[in-house]
Amino acid sequence: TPSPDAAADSEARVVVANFRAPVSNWALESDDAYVLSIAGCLETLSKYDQTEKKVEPMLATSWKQTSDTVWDFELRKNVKFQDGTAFDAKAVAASLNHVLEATAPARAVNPKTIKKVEAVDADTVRVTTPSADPLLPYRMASVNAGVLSPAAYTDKGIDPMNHCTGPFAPVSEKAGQSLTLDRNENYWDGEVKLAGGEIRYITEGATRATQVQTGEADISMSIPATSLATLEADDKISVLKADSPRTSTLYLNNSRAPFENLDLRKAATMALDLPAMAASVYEGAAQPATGPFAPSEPWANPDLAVPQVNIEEAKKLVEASGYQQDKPLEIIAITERAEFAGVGSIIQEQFKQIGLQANVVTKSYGAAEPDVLAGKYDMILSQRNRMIDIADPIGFLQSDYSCEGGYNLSHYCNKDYDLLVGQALVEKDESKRHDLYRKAGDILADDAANVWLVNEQAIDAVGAKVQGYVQDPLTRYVLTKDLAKTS
Amino acid sequence: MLPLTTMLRRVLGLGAAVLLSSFAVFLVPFVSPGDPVRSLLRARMDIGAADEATVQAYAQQFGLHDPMLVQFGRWLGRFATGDMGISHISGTPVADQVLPAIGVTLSLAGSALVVAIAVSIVLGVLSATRAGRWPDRLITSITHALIAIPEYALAPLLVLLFAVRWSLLPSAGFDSPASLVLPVFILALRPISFFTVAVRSGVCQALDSEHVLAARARGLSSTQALVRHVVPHGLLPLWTMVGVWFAGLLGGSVIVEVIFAIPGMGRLIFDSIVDADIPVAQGGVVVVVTCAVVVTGIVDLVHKISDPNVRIGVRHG
Amino acid sequence: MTKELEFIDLSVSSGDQRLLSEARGALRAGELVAVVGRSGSGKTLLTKAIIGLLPQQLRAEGQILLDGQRLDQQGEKAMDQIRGRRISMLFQQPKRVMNPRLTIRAHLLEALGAHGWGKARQHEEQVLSLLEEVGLAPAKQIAGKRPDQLSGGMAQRAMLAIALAADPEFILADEPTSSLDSILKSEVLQLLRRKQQERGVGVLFITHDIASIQHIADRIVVVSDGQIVDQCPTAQIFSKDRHAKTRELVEASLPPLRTPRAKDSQCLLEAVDAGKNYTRRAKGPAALKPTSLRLHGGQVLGVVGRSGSGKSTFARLLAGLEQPTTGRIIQTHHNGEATRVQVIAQEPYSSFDPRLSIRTSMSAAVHRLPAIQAGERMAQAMAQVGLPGELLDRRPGQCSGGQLQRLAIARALLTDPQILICDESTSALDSVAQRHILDLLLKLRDSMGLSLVVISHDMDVIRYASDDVAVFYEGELVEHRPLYEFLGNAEHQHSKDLVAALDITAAVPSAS
Amino acid sequence: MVYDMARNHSKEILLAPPACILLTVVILTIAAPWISPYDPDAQSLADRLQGPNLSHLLGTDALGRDTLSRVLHGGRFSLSVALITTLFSLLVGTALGLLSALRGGWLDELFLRVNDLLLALPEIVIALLIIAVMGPGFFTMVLSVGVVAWTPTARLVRSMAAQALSTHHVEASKHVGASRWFILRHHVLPFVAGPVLAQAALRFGLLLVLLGSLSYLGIGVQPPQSDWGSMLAEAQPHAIRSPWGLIAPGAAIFLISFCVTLLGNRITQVLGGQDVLATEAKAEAHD
Ligand SMILES: Nc1ncnc2c1ncn2[C@@H]1O[C@H](COP(=O)(O)OP(=O)(O)OP(=O)(O)O)[C@@H](O)[C@H]1O
Ligand SMILES: Nc1ncnc2c1ncn2[C@@H]1O[C@H](COP(=O)(O)OP(=O)(O)OP(=O)(O)O)[C@@H](O)[C@H]1O
Ligand SMILES: [Mg+2]
Ligand SMILES: [Mg+2]
Repeated sequence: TPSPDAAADSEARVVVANFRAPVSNWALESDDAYVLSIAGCLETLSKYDQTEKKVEPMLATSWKQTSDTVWDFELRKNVKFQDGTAFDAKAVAASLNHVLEATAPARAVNPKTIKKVEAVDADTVRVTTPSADPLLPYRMASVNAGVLSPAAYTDKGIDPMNHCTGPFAPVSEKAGQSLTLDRNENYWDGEVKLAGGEIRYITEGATRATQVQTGEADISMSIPATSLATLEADDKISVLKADSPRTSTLYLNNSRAPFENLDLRKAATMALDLPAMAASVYEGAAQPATGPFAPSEPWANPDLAVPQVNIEEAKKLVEASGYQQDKPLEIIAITERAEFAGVGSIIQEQFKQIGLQANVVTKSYGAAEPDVLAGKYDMILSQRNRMIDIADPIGFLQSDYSCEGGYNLSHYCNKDYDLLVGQALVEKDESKRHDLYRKAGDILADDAANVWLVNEQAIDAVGAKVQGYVQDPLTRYVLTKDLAKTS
Repeated sequence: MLPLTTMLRRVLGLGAAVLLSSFAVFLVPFVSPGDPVRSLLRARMDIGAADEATVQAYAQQFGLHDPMLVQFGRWLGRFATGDMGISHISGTPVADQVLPAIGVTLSLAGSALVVAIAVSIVLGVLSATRAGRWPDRLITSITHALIAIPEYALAPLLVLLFAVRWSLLPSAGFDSPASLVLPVFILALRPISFFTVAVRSGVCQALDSEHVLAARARGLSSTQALVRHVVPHGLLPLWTMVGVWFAGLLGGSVIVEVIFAIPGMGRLIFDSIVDADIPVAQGGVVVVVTCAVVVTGIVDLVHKISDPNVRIGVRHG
Repeated sequence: MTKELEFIDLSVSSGDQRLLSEARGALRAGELVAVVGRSGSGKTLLTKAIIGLLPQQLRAEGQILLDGQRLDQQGEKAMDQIRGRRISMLFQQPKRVMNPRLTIRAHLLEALGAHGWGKARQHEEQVLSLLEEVGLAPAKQIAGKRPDQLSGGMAQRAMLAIALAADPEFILADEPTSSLDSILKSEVLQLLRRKQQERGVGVLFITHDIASIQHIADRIVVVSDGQIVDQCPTAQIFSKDRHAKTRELVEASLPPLRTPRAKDSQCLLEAVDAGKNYTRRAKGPAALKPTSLRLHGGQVLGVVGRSGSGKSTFARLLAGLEQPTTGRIIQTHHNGEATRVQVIAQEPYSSFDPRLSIRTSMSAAVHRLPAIQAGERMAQAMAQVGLPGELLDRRPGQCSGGQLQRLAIARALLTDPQILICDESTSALDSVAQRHILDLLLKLRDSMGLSLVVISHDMDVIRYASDDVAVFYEGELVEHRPLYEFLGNAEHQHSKDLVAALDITAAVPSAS
Repeated sequence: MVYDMARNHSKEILLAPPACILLTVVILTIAAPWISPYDPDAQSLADRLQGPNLSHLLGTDALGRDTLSRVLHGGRFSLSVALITTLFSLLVGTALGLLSALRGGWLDELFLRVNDLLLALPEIVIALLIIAVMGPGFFTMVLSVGVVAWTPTARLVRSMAAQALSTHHVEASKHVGASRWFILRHHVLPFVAGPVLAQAALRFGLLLVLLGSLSYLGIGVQPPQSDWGSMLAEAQPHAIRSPWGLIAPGAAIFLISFCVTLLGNRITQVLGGQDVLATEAKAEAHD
């Protein structure tokens, strides 16, 4: 939100209403790392630049792959931890090893992806992977690979206060409520414009929307679609939207009747009016999906279009499939996402038109998971972040759609697809890799593995006084050195 | 003083209450569908399924796949030494989460009750001294209306007006006194109506009592009689109610805590049960139950000590 | 000039119902005027109207003059200055009219108008001297007690001290002695008389019992049904040609002595060393020490003693409502049948469920019988107590106290009892109703051969009804002998005191 | 007695405005399938979030469903759950309260301790526990609230019955040989019935609000079923644009709860008792 006419106030502090509260005592392998990253405290060796779509240096100035499985990272020299201790290879290795040793390690940084981390000399960190992994720099950009000063690791767990390298140093926390930060006067990347900030943990979406409206918060993250219209009508607030790597999906159980039948899956795709759904339940804060990827992703196939509603054709396909319905199908709508109840009832209505009877049942995700993983369901409405681990869909493509995938909810299996993913796994060249992803995506779309409903958007609302806010759809960076506020 | 046996019974009752309620909470993950360990992991990391090895390792760390009674016995053993255990999500001592939350709830419930007491004394005395006339009828209607208000409809409405429209009060949070105004008001509504009626009937009764007549006869003005004799008596029924309500509010109103983003007890217990972080839920319930039983016990005690009728035991004939 | 409190054409009404009509009278300082009348005749309303504290729903008309000054036209503020300071009140139930949470000192300070912060010190001497004046010693200790820590007599004395505190010119005393036992009653009466004469106070003394005030009142005013029907100097009250209502009251208060009836030789009930200890600990004070006594057919046993002396406990043991902790009660008579014992309680109003018709309440005794038979039994019982059958369809609130007490007796008769225990069954009634009930009981004794146990703290009742007298003192049966022997030569000191108290109030009037 | 008093005053009670409003709403919700203008689940995504207008008297919700029809149908669920829960707690509470007062001893002690426990345990915990076992739904809601809801009734019955039993007139009835049943029927029940009925009315109102809060929190009734509480939850995010979705079910809960309370109060007044809330107050003061 550039508004260059007013001068930034160097004493200003910014309040951010965040959707996440730290729950794991700041363990870096958990999502608490996101809070520290948003707060401008935690930094990583590399950084994924969302606009440039590539990995850039951060705490490491460069890296090189010395063999298939060995990477050396050259550390930046002028960095100090906020507590004044030296930022060196030993500290980095210790920090990363802590995450690797965790009982429940992070998805991007864990013993399966990284074998060991060691200090070669004061400024060089060596990372060894179990097998060839062209994506390692992406992994090191994950917030879970953040670096804290050795003093942060106490017997009582992690103490982030003044132990980061970022532009802001956490100074105090109100349990369950907020984290307060002050400017890091000695920040390695130059002057920090704000005097400090506060990250408020507000898990209720409507409350976050209200807080930015009342001016209690300067930035509210993850505004729910339902509040969008109100905030957009408020001229004191700018609403930022960006494609997020999340697609609301109607998962179809490919492993049992009726959706083991391709015709029926295709009929399901044709029956649903995705634009209407995006406009109503999602209040226009989502784009109708064209396939498994959002169009803005570099590996998305630009030729794919939003499936057209075609009731006649769908009916024919249902007939052709020979499916005789003896009892209504079941659509599980998970309670964690309130909008799915509405989505479910829309789907129910539209399925009716092509002669498929379905009932919506609401369940918590936890209650539904065992049956879904065991393949004992018809349809489930859920949603999944493709790039939460690293800014690359490989993990997602592997776990969610390969025959042996650990999170293959749709129980989809196609040998051609698996072959493509296998190739992508070891492909060092980025553009070739993206081509492979695109082809894999096309197979999924041709097979109508699921009905991809809408690509959700990340929506942040920002007060008028805030300057220099760059929205990160992956919700990693909010308080940055360039963020400023007018008085 | 209460006889020793009564105290003893209370203490035993408290013990049983703590045992039963913590066991009830403990049962939740065993009877609900889904794997509690996965639920714990999901609370730490947003999306996706954890692989089996991680689940096993995590369960191992906290002994979550041990037989149910073994787990409960272990919890009891630690609890007996005053240790409420370790949160399965954060790995930190449960006390570190429960104590701040009970602090928040105590101040929230406490303020709500103080407000309710103050308001209801004024309203109750006003309506009792004008029994049957319009102020009384107005107050009575108000008290009946107050309990019928669904707070989950009123709270968003008030936020809309006071925070969004008029910018008078914060919309959420728990830091400044101003942020307490709306939640305390909402929480106080129902107690206000119950307390007001209790004060009114108490004061009415006191007004009719012979000792107030006698006080007037020895020259006290009606105001003096009201202040010295009527009100102290009329408030007797109030105090027991306050105890009971205080106990009830300690569990916190989840609704108010959710709407106003207050990190109180009700929410902590609710969330930790949903996330299957049972030691936290158990710790919370134990603290709430203990506080509640102790508070009602103290109120009873004070009641028995302060009310001569109860103390000597009213005897007839 | 002597001060005067005068009321002229004083009426009190509730809606359009006149509860007190056009009362007229005067009270001079230094004079003790007794207002007598039956229950509900309007005595209390008269005092409340004078002091201006009628309940809100009642309306007073007429003039009230204090030294010629119209009290009925004073504002509340001015009346606050008059109440307690110039006119004060005494009540029947001292413990009920004191604030149970305040000490006697606090009450006195209030009456002295000194209940502000820090005033307690300055008035301490006044408080103590007042308490000493009414014979409460050690004053210092008593001042610090709360009402429930005092005995009935002490509380009544404290009440008097409170009434006297601001040195009033007039005291309105509403039955201050009727809840006291005979000895206390005479003590308090004499104390009141003494104070009244010493201080020259005018006292309006309300009572239903002429006997108790015949020696101290200067004048007597008779009220009946809201009207003053008679007034005269005390000496003339006994004259035969006074108003019929006056005669009724006089006769009820001063009954003649009866000749005792010979009892049967048959022993119905025997207490053998029966004692009762309510507390679990054996060492605690026993409510009733081991007592032995026999009750014969047709006998009237009068049981007397101060409050807490164990009378009710003894009655409950006899009736089998309580098990003795020591000894036993033999409830069988000679042919082996169990003796049927019934108890009539003190409070007529509380012994019937206010929500139920009398018929339903009564049917408790016969509900196991077929309906027709039950109806017959009830009609028979009603006839025995001399009440019309239509009373059965009323609710307790629609009956007088005397009627209710008869109904309670009728209900007891339904069980065909051999012994009737009347635990203070007449003490809540006015003297006329009291007399009627006692006469009824004695009649039943004669006609049905009932044995009676009459428990009372009122020696007049005992003297009127009993053949034998049993005296309880501190949980112990200290005297048990025929009435005449008891009146003539009682042995125990307490018995002597009782007889002495009787002499003060009940010297048979000379004028008859 | 209560019965004939109630008969004598039934006109007075039934013609009072709260009773009329209540009756109207109840009849409307019962008749919902026949009188509601639309199918409550019929969506019309083109007509979402409308304000009140001629074709949709109370407007439409976020999926274009008719709010009036949904309020009427939702009322069937809300009212019937509240009613069943109230009846359940009335029966159980009265039975246990009477038993506790009549039997006394250890039973009474147990009763008091259970009461203490239920009073102290946050009701949401109990609800969660039961929902965890049974999964959300109609009977879960009844049960999860009913488990605690009987206690105020039981406490009231217990204290009133104990009070009735300790009166002199009951003692007098016992002396002349009244049976237990006679005492229960004539002295205890009539005394208890009025306040308990009035309290039941009040409890109905309170339970309606409480059950709504479960749905509001998402642990009560689950879509596609809906009640007033879940309608409120659905409407809240749209409150600024379309407050009618919030006002309609909120007002319905308030109106019913308020009327029922007033009605309860009316009953006690007719029976010559105190304010309903005062009996509730008394019930709170246990022991
Ligand atoms: N507040 C009131 N409202 C209506 N009637 C009343 C009220 N107080 C007293 N009465 C009626 O007035 C009459 C006189 O009552 P009052 O109390 O003066 O009688 P009393 O002579 O003092 O009787 P007792 O000897 O029983 O005290 C009674 O019939 C009584 O029912
Ligand atoms: N149910 C009981 N529990 C414990 N103590 C009791 C009980 N009933 C009576 N007492 C005690 O036993 C003693 C004798 O009481 P009782 O009622 O027999 O006296 P009373 O002579 O009838 O007195 P009153 O004239 O006041 O009726 C008193 O000290 C009393 O406090
Ligand atoms: Mg009187
Ligand atoms: Mg007695």
